[in-house]
Amino acid sequence: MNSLILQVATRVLMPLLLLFALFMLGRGHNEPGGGFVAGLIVSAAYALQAFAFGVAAARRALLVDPERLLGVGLLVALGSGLLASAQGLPFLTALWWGGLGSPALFDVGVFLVVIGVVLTMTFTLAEA
Amino acid sequence: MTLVLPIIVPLCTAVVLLLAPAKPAQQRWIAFTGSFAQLAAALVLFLQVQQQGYVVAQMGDWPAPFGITLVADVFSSMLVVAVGIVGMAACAASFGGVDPRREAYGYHPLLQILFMGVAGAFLTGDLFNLYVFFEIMLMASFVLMALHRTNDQVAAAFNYVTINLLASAVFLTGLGLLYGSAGTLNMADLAAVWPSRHEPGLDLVLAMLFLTAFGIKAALFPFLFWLPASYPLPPAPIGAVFAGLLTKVGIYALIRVFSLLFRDGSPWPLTLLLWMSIATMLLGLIGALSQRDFRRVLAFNLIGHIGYTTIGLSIGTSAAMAGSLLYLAHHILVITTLFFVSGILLQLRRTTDLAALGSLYRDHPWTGVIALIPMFSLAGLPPLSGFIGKLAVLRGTFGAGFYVTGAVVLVVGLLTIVSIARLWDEAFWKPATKPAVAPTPSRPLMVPVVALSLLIVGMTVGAEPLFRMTTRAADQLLAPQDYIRAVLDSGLGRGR
Amino acid sequence: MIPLLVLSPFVFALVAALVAGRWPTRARWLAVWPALLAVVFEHELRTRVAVEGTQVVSLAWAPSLGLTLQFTLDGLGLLFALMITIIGALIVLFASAYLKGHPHLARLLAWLFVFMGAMLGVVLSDNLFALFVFWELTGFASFMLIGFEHDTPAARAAAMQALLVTAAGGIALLGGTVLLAQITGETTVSGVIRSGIDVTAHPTYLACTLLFLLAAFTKSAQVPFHFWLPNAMAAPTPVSAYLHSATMVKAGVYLIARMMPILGGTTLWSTTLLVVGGITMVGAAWRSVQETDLKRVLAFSTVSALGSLVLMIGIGTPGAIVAAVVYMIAHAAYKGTLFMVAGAIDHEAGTRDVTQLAGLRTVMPRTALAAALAAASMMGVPLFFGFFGKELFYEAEWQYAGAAGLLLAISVAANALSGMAGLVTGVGPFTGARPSRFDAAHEPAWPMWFGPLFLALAGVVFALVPGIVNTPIALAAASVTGAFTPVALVLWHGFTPVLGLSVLTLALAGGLYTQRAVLRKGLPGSVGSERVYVVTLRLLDAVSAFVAPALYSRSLRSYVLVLIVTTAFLISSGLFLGGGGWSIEALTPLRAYEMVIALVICAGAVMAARATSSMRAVLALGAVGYGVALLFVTYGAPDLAMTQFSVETLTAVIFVLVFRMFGSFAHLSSRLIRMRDAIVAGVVGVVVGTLVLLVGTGDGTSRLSHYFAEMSATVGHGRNIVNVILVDFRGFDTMGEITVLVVAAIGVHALLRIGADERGRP
Amino acid sequence: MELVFAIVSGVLYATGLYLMLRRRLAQIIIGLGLLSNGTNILIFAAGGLTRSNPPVIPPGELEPIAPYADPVPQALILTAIVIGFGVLAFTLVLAHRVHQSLGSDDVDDIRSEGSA
Repeated sequence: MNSLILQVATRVLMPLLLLFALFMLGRGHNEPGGGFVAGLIVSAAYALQAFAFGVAAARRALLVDPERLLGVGLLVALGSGLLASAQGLPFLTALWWGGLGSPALFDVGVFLVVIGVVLTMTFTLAEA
Repeated sequence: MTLVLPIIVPLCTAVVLLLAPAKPAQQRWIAFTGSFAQLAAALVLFLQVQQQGYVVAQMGDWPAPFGITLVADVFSSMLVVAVGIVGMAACAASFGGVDPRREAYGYHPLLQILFMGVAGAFLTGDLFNLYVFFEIMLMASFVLMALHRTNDQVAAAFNYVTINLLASAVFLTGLGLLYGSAGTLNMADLAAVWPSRHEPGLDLVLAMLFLTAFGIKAALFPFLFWLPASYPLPPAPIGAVFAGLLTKVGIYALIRVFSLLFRDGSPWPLTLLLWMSIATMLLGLIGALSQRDFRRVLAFNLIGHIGYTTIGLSIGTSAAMAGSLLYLAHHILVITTLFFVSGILLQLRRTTDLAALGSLYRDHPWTGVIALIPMFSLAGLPPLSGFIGKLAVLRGTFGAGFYVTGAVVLVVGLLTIVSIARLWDEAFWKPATKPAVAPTPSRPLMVPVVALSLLIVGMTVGAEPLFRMTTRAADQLLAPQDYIRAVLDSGLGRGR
Repeated sequence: MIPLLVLSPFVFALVAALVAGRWPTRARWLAVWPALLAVVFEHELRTRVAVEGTQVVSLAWAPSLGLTLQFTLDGLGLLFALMITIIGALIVLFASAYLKGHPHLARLLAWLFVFMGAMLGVVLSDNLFALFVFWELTGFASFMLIGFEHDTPAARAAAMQALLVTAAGGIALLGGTVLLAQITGETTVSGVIRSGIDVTAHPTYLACTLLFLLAAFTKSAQVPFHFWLPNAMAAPTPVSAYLHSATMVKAGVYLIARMMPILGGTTLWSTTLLVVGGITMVGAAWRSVQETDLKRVLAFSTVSALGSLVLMIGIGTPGAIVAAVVYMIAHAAYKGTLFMVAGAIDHEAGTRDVTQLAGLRTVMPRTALAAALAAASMMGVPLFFGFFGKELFYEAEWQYAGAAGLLLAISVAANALSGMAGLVTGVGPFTGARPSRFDAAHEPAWPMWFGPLFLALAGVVFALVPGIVNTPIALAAASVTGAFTPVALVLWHGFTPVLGLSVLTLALAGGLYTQRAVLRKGLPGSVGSERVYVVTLRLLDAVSAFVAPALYSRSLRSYVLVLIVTTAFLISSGLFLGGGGWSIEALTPLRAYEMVIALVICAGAVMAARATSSMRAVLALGAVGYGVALLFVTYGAPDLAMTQFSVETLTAVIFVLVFRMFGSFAHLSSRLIRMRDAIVAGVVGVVVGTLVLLVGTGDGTSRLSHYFAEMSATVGHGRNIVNVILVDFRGFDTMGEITVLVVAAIGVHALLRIGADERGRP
Repeated sequence: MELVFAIVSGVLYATGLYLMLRRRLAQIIIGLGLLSNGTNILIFAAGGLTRSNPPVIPPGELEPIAPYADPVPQALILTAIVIGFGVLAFTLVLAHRVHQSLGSDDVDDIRSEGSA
């Protein structure tokens, strides 16, 4: 699959996809979108990278181990819930600071987990 | 806050384990500490429930039928404590050594997530959330079971996964139809609106769907075949956790859903459940007789005794229900302990095949005497906890006039004695053909066995408070109005 | 105080295990404790037991279940307790010498103490469930003791047999006690009697009585459950002497006596006891003379004696009860002696074959004396306590209105055979010329002859000074009959017909003894019930071997099939039995492009089902998934559609990555099977479709949705309600969902990596 | 339209179960995929069908414009889809492992030890 076209296309598409993903993540609370879909888009970008340049290159481009993202994502989601607990409110109670709220943080956690999950699966599968 | 702790403590532990370096010693200590914390949280919750009757919490602070409610009554808090105990035992046993590859690829976090799923299933008051926790628990068990070396183990795991996914599909089908018809997912709310929606036909269909979905998880006849094929295979601590906890989640869900939703409808589902229980008891124990592997004998005994724990629901009197719940508590402890005993056998002889076992009483008399406790407690030998449970079940069945059922309970008790006595004979008495591999059982395996055996003795001595507790649990289950009120009237939450 | 004493042997079991394990030579000192207990019980019997009254002390255990450790001190219980402790002390003494140097002496003694505690519990418990607890414990201790020499298959088989037969009885007892508690609302024997409820009139009386009798008959080795007892002789001799002759086997008799005031007095009761007891008495006596092994001869004669006891309680007159008590005391003394003697002989001469043994009196004089005294008591020679037993027995039968003649005839026959057994075991080995192979034999250490001699002499002393046993006997009988009648045993009461019968018995016994060789070759009298036991177990095993594999080792699809068919059946039963009560409401109008989407989905599904290549199946599945996503779009679910699209794509990618490793889909199953599966699956499809139609015709909005719509923007700070549900209202679900995802990823990673590691290894 | 949904979910259940009764590992998994699509459709239909606005509140409004679709089944199905994906992916890889270790993709070759 190491075709030149794919490689060029990937170089062009990568930043676009990542930006689009951030856009989806950001607007998810008000319009269709959200952490899950955003995570899938990021994953798609890196999966593309893996097809174009090989899994090793994609892993390098990701900067972190996808397996590590599993723990980090869970931690972020869990932490967003525990913030309320720290204030004596029930677990997962939403806290708002202006327009930013812990549900958004929770969505970021989902986003990270999805990236971790999908990339862990695809990278390992592609390497097998 | 205490209510959510038994669920998120293991999740936190799992997260820490995922992020911490994969050094075995460190992972074991983190996991052990986490399980200890979960047990502590469970005990605190248990004491709270003892004082208050019900403990209710609204996740996200949304009021009851809208957000997700966690609720603990005596029954569920008792089971959550069992999760903590089994979890601690399993984590302690891991110090005795885990297959290194399994440990490197997520053994500890998976186990913690399994505990989270089980505890969540016991504590949630929302039917869809129950499905989610089922899936957490199942997924973790799938992976733990699939991380095997030998081919037939991997293959057995595939069968296990397929059957359980079918069960999930059935559950989800029921769930979808239920939401469509009642428009709510909170179990207390469902119970509250139940009488006002007269759809006897649909109710019966739903009852059957839930009976099937939970019956598969509980390994009731005719859905029991996945269990003896899969439980004997994983290493002892995992087997112990599976045997001790997973089927109990199915039983719990059956009891919870049927005590809330289908009480006043057609008696047919409960009659059916009674016959399924009877068939389960008989088939399980008859099946056990011809088994030639220590753990498979246990697996069949496990199945047979599941029947004891479901007849209370189908009879529906306080005494019968209390008896079944008492038996349930006993059964969790005993079957867990026995799977750990099988681990000791594996360590000493590298096998659980009865033909190759023997001489354990001669070579390890104290281990033998300790093993006598869970073995003959399972067999219902007085004064051990199994006898207390059997007596409670019998008084319940006879008391309600279910003489045939009582007779089956008695016969099954006899068959259990046959099966366990043979187990003792083959593994402990018979002269061994092969010499021992290890001179003594390692301490990380002995400690849980001894501790759990002491707990069994404790259940024997403390039969009175235990029975009072299960009676209270049964009375709570049989009078769901209090549960409904506790959930729906608890704290108004935000937005009101 | 008393409960603690009753339970003390359990503690002593631990002491015994430690003491005898560390200092085996001091083990004999353990006998002191039961001896002290005997003194206490003797004292209780003399002082605290009023003529009729009972003292009850209680220790709560699980009163809500009706289970308390509640003890009765009455004549019957205390008499048994005395026998248990006195013989127990002697047996501990005997065993410590008999098994001197045995590596597992400590274990044996420990289990003996467990047994002793259990047995005391049986005879002193007032609470029915506590009685059962101790009852089962005696059986379990017996199991551990018979299997003591567990390297020999015979011992293990015998232990198993004894356990299973008595456990069957135990289960019956449990059923019986629960039923009885059910009928009367009481959980103690005294309470049931006090309640005055006529149990015999209750509809479940028959079941209740049969259960109790079954328990008693198995424990006391009555025909047809007798076979386990002779086989139990595989146990070391002290065990046989203690459990299987003097005490445990009498627990059944005890139970019958105990329950007589409650369950007795009916034709069912007495007829059953008379028939079973009579058959057992005669049959076992006949079998005893055919055996040549000392212990087996004694075992069968024990069975016969137990039959006599059951028979006497069946007669049930006050005289018969007194006779039973006397007979039981005598039997415990002489049979305990003879068993210990058998053990001593085995120990010294190295054989138990009565056709070999002879002339040992010169080398083992004290043992011989004990044996001779015991044999005389067993035969019923005047001046020995056994004589009283037989006399009273005949007397009671003589006065029994029903079938006295028949009873007397079989009793004389059985007693004559038993007398002969006494000669065979107590006299034969010591008389005659001593073969040279026994030259090395000598008197064993004192603990081994002290016990037998003590018991044998007791049989003489009781006979000569009956005054010391009169009151205990009367008290014991009073516990059964409910009324105290003084007992005055006298050695000589003139020439009566009964005396004639005694003489006849003696003469017959002597005569038979001279013909013993002929008798041994005589008709085999075995009753086939052991075959029944064996066949039953084999049958169970066969059923199990047939059933079990079907439960776990069939192919996956057969289980899936069972599951689907059952589920479909159950749901359909719901549909039919539910009796309707639902309606199909107004349908949403149909649109053409939705029809097209639906057609695509259906076509894709059918194509996936029929696909013969994996790629085609994946494509078909993808088409289904995209179709479903389109449906979501048309029904106002953009988030859902978006997720469905992306998940479907991702699934397809993973399928492709994995499926490169699979081959073609050529059909494996036959056309017929495919047809069958298609029909089954089709039925489910129709049922599900019907359900959707029946449920899915509501108005489409629920209470929940209104609340969410109201709260989403104002409190949830989000305008996409679905997303607010996911991250806020039901964020807990999402937390679980991502946990599942993480686990799945760990699983995929681990499976592939472990697989790769394994292939990487040499 | 409910009729069409009924037929679609019925067909998905039927084909899914039919495939789960086959002997090829891959077929069983495809069957699982169809079945989970079937349950999702069933939940969707059972929750009540309305051809209406998405449950999104327009900017500036406080509530969605009626009639809007019930968001609850949508959220449930979303969760179910994602869980189903995780499970399916794992099962697929597990099947691959079974295939590798058995050297066959016929489930009839999977038998518990101790069977004839």
